[in-house]
Amino acid sequence: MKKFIKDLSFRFNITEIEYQRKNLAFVSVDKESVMQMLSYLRDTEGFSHFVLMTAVDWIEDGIFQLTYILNNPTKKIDLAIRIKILRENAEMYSAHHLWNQVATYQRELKEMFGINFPGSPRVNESFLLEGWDNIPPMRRDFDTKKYSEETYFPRPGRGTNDPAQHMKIKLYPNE
Amino acid sequence: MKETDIHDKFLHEENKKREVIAPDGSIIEIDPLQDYFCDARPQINEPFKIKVIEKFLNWARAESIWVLGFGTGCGSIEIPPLVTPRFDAFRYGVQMRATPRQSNAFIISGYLSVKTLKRVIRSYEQMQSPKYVIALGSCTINGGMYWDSYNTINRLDHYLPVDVYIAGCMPRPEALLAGFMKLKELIKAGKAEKANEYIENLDWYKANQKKIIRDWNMPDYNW
Amino acid sequence: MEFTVSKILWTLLGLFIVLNWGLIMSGIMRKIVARVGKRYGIPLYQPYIDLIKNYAIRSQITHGVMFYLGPVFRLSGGVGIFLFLPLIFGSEHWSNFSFSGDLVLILYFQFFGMLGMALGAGEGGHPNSAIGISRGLSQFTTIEVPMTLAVISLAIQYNTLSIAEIVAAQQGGIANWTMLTNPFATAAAMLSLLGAFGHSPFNLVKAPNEIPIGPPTEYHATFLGVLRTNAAILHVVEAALFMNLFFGGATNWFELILKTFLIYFWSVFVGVVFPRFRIEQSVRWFLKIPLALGIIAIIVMI
Amino acid sequence: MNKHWLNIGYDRSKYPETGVDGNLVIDKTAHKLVKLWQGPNHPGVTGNMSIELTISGDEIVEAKTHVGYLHRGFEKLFERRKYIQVFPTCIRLCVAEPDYNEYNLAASVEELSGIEVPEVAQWLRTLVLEMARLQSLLRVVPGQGGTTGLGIGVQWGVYLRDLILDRFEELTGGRVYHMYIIPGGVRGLLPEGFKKRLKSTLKEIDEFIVNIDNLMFSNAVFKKRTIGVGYIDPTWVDSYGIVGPNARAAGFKRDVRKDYPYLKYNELEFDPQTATESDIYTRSRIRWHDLKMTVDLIQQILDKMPDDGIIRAQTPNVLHWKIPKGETYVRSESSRGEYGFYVVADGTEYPRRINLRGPSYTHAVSLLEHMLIGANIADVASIMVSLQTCPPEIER
Amino acid sequence: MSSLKDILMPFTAWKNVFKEPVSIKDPLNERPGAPRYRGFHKNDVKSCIGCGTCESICENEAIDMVAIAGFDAKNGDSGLRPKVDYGRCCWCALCVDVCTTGSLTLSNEYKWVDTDSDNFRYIPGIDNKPWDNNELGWKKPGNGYEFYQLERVKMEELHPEERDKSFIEIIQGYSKEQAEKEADRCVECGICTATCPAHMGIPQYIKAIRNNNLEEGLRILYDTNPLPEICGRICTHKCETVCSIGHRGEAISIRWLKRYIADQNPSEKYKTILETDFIQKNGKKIAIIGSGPAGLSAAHYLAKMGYEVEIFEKLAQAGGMMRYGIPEYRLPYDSIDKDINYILSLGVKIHYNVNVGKDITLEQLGKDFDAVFAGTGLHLGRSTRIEGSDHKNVYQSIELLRKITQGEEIHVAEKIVVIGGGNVAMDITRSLARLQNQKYGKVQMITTSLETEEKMPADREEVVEAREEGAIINPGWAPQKVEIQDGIIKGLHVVQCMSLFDATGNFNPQCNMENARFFEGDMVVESIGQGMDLSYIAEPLKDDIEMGPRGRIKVNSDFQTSVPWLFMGGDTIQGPDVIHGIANGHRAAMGIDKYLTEQ
Repeated sequence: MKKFIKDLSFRFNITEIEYQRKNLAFVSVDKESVMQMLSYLRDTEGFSHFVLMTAVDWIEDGIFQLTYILNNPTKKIDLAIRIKILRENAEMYSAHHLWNQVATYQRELKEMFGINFPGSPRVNESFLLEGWDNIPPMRRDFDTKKYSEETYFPRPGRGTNDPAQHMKIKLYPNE
Repeated sequence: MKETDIHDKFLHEENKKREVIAPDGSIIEIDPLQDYFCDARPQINEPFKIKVIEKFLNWARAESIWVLGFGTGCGSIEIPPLVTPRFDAFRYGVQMRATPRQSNAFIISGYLSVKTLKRVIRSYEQMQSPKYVIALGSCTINGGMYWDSYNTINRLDHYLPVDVYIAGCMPRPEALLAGFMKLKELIKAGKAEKANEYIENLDWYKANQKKIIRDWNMPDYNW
Repeated sequence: MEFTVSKILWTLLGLFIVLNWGLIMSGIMRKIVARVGKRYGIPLYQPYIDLIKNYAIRSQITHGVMFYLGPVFRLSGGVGIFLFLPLIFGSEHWSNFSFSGDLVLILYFQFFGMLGMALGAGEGGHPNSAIGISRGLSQFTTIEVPMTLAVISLAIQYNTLSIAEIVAAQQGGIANWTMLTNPFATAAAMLSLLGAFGHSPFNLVKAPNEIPIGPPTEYHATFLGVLRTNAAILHVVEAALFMNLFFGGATNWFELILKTFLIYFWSVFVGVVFPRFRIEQSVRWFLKIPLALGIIAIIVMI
Repeated sequence: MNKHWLNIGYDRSKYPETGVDGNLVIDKTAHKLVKLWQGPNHPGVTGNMSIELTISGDEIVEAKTHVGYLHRGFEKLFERRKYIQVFPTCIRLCVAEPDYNEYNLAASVEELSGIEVPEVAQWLRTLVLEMARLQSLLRVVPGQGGTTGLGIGVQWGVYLRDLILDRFEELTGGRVYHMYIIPGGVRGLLPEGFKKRLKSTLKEIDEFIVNIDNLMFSNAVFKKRTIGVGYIDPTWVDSYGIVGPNARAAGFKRDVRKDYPYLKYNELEFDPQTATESDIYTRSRIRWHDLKMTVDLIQQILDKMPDDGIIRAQTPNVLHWKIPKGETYVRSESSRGEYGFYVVADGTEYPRRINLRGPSYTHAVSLLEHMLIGANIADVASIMVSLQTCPPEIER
Repeated sequence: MSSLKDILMPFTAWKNVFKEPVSIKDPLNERPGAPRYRGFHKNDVKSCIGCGTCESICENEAIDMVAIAGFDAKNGDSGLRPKVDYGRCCWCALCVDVCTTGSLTLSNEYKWVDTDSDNFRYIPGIDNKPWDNNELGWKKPGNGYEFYQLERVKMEELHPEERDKSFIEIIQGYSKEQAEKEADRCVECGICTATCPAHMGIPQYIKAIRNNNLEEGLRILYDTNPLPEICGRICTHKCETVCSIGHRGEAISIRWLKRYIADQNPSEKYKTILETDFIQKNGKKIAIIGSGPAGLSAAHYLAKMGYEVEIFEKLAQAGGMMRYGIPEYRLPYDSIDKDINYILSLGVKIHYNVNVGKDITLEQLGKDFDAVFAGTGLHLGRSTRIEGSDHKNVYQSIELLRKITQGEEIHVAEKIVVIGGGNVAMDITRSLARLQNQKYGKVQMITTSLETEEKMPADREEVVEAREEGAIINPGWAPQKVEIQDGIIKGLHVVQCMSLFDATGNFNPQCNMENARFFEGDMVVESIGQGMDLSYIAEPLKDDIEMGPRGRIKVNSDFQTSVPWLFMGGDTIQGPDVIHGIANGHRAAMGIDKYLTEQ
């Protein structure tokens, strides 16, 4: 695994390497080289199984982290590739031509995070939601609890007490 | 934005008013939402005037509950045990039907996402009265697990009239059977008239439904 | 054939008995099927309650005139068969309006209901209804072919198109039954019977999984009540028809009940343990084995 | 494909035509095609999802999977729940086999925070996961018959599944949602007499395995309906991300339990079956073999596991359990195939992101859409069930 | 493709038709949930303390803590009880697993059908439900399954052999890891806050430790307690007696955690952390009599509010009983100095060796200052007044302790008998034991008390440690007579004490005269409580001051006496202990502020 990643870092500009397990490593690369790397890994290194791709919102840094996890079924190792893209007008190259299911992932990411994948099939069709006109829900600045309370008629009659506060009121209200 | 505007925003192309050329060359203006659906405002269906007969009919309704086979949420996993050997709900006159037209009980099996709610409303309106709604689990009562989710409703009774609630997450088949027993009791006592309640308060229900279903795309009442 | 008041009353009484027997029989069958599935199943009287319930639905939606007429056609199909079918051999009261050419009329009535249904279901506007009925018609057509061949074989054998005469010819012990005297025709007909009763493997028309639930998708309340009434009648009279044609008819009600039950049970017996064919598979199947048997039956008779 | 003299019009002039890119050219304005929706209210659809079919006659020319009817925004909800609060929530990700969610969450949390799970807890986890597979297969194997109208097998299967659920109830306190595999360990030892009762249930299942073989797998009509239908080309396996029994039926021996052994699978003997026919029948048959294998595995587990011990490693106070910053991907083999959790922890009490990789995500959307083209509408339900899709894990 | 076998085999399914169906005959009544089933909630409201941990773990906010008639808030019980909303509950039973007292369980009942959705809410244990008496259902699993550590992180202590000769501090204090681990046990219920006389923000500062934010922790400490170093060592930690974790395990060592915060913050940074570098003076002057905990506390808060504060201390060093009453091995003088120096750094002036009443009258102070706070404490020893207790070798513990602190030579006999069962008795026992050890190389101490072992007011660990250091603690005996032969004490006659209080609750010891013992000793120390010296309150003023029951001065809730400018607090009013003094001082400071602002 380590040797393989070392070899890989000669070919591609890998900035960070983390070995999570002996058969799982996380590498960070830049946005430009990712497509090249994906197709290299798939075609040459035998990472033929595309496990998943998803995004993580690091809102405090203003970036989205895209993670592609690839699996090599013969060597039984996993490689996760992390790319950081800017949160504003987030856009990423589409990888739907490499694996067929990627288009679905990208459709979901477009809907849930607002990351655009130009050229991906049906990417603008809504996937899970219907009639959504708020900010994409998986972004961290979307407050689901607030939205739920405003939209879905919270049931009245609920109310709670904090034990410490309640005891203060009951036992030593003036102190 | 006003709510009607929101609904207009999501109106599908095929549901917009348009002009079509008929085979004979004449131009016909069509409004699909009006023309393609049965959207007459429903009428209240009074019980039979003669008490004895109504009582008899209610007995028949109670002993023959046809449930719409629409698994809306997790609770639908407990429907197969219910209709298979272990619990065998057939013994109690409970049967599953595949089409809303022939069903008269609707099991809302747990949480309803907004997208499903739209289909549930349509299915419910296609059912013929007297019809009953059984709400399964916490989610229908006060949101349950998904009380803070942006895509699931919290209180079913704001969108559909509910006859029987069953507590549980998820309720076991026995609890479901107990729910059916309760429903039977209500029907036999003539108290399961929620379908008429829905029609009486149609405007309130519609306002609630339209508040959250932005992609409305159907007439107000669609049979 | 005389139309007297008493005759009509006797016929209506017969219809009533047939209806009740049909309902009870379907209850029994469902209980038996439930047993194969290791459960108790419905109460025996459940079909009655369902029927009452359906008639007790308060609201109804109609999609047009044909939608109304569909169930009526279907019912008249069932009742039509009943009217011209002699139920009990040798009984004056229970031979209904059978006449010398009743077999042909009955074959026609078998199709009549289906056609009516097609019109009604089509107007229902539900795509599942439309697809279902188109499948139903194509399957039914192929069911009719071996059936008709068997009937022709019988006509050749007994030289008649009157059911009563066919029954008469079979009297005097099992050895005289068509079942033994013309086994090929019986086999062809019994196989086509599987399709006629709409149990698997030939129930794709109304299959809940593939196409819920076919023609009656839009039918509810009274419409459905009528359809179910018809189904109860139809099951008995179809079975009675086969009983008359192949199993020596019945000389009393008990015999009728036993034989119709067994004949109906045959389709249940097969249906429970087989999944359903796709429509083109079932069409192909009917055009293979039963058709061949039917042709053989005719050849043998000639 | 079987050519048949009665297959009238089999070679009919193709409508629609094939375009240059190999896809069908569909002229939707021609009014020759019918739109047919399967679902969400449809008994032939697994769970609550729908397929928008464009049909020409009985043949499907285009299929679009519509999901989202069960979308609850789980991944958003996880962000505002502490790790221990994620535990009851994540179970609902898939109702058919909730235990894999529990295990994956627990395993990833343990991996990120470096907690060793006690021995007996590992055995109990293995047992629960296999029981979960068993109950799921008991629904799915006869369920394949159910889609074609063979309801009897479903009745038997669901009954036996109920017996397994009874055992679950005894062991975990829950019938469907067990909430048993908690980060750190499990929530209870085997109750008195549990092994005996489970073994007698397994005996009944052994009998069922034979019965279902007689009823379904040696059933002429079932064979006719399923053999050669719903073919998955082996080349699709990687390009569509096919895993589990679906991949095994296409000749790829992929089983997480063997490839990336977790828990106690190293100490158990089993051999996942593969085949090459890759049609509905084969996939169903592979699941039937899995069923047999699972029964055997549970027997082995019961014989090998210790009876007593510490069931949960001491974790930090769960009310404010901070997981160190890090990322991991943990997978396990559910009855549908590789089931994985991608967990990102940012050093606080709340997870940054928990992403589920469910096998249905690829099976029921891109693969199903591809497979349905050219299929008969009557086979849609069979094909979908043969992929063993579970909508909630697509939509989360 | 399809052989005859394929057509015939399926028919084998028909064999079932002759078998009895497997359905449950009466699923509605025949099927109770499994013994472990997670059904509806039950709560043993008597043992529930309303800590709200169930509420805080519930991911669905299904539990509300509501006040219940008949369950009033009291020490260690918030009076709240959980109310469960079954429109939210998901039956995960995490609330049961986390419950601190184990009062919350689930029944194995699972059927609840209702037509009204508002009914699905009830208070388990209060609202009657059919499943209240179900024995079965989910309970806390055993076998090492706990959501939080029930055992304390062990505090490093000196071994008895190391400590019993010297006065160096016994308790070592927590390391960072230990403190964080101990702080991790807290469930943040806040039950302790009400019990703490100073109502310290205990969960908050424990949280600060967990977050490794000790500066924040110090700020929280100083909100209510200006003597954290001292309190962190010798506080009577009433909070720990009500700790919710203590119901099933060992209470959180709140005191040690407090000490950890105080220890870890260097004194030179205090002013920066607490933002007291610059205090706006308001020009008003307050006199404080006595530099004990009450006086220092009042001085701190008043100084922080901008008052000129001057303390008048009778002895040579500040600290009062903390310095002169508590042995150094428990409370090193460095720690006292650290706290006091910070308070002095706020601009508080202190006049040592000034005896109010002799060197300056109280009335004079009242005239010179805008208000006076007196926290004079209990510095008079009490005598048993038994026969022989007037002998010169019968000592008062409080005086001995003072002398030890002051470095005076005291008489240490070879065999000593101590009368008393409180902390002071333990202090003097252990101090004398050390001195004996230094002088004779062995310990021969007998400490006896009226109270039996279980009822001894001294802290448990004090008793244990005293025994470890060689002292014999023999409680449950009533002293009768000091045996004196030839002017030399021979020992103490005691009889067995049966009970201390009579039926009405008055102090009225009953003894079993049959069972008598004799404790040998050359010296007797009495440690049965202290008295106050109010002689400094001179005549004209004395008449104005209203007295309360048991010879104590009456104060209002602001610790203001009937003389408006005179505030009193500390052991003379409440106590005796440090934390009450601190609380009094804080309260009085706010009272003084209120009094002066309203004027």
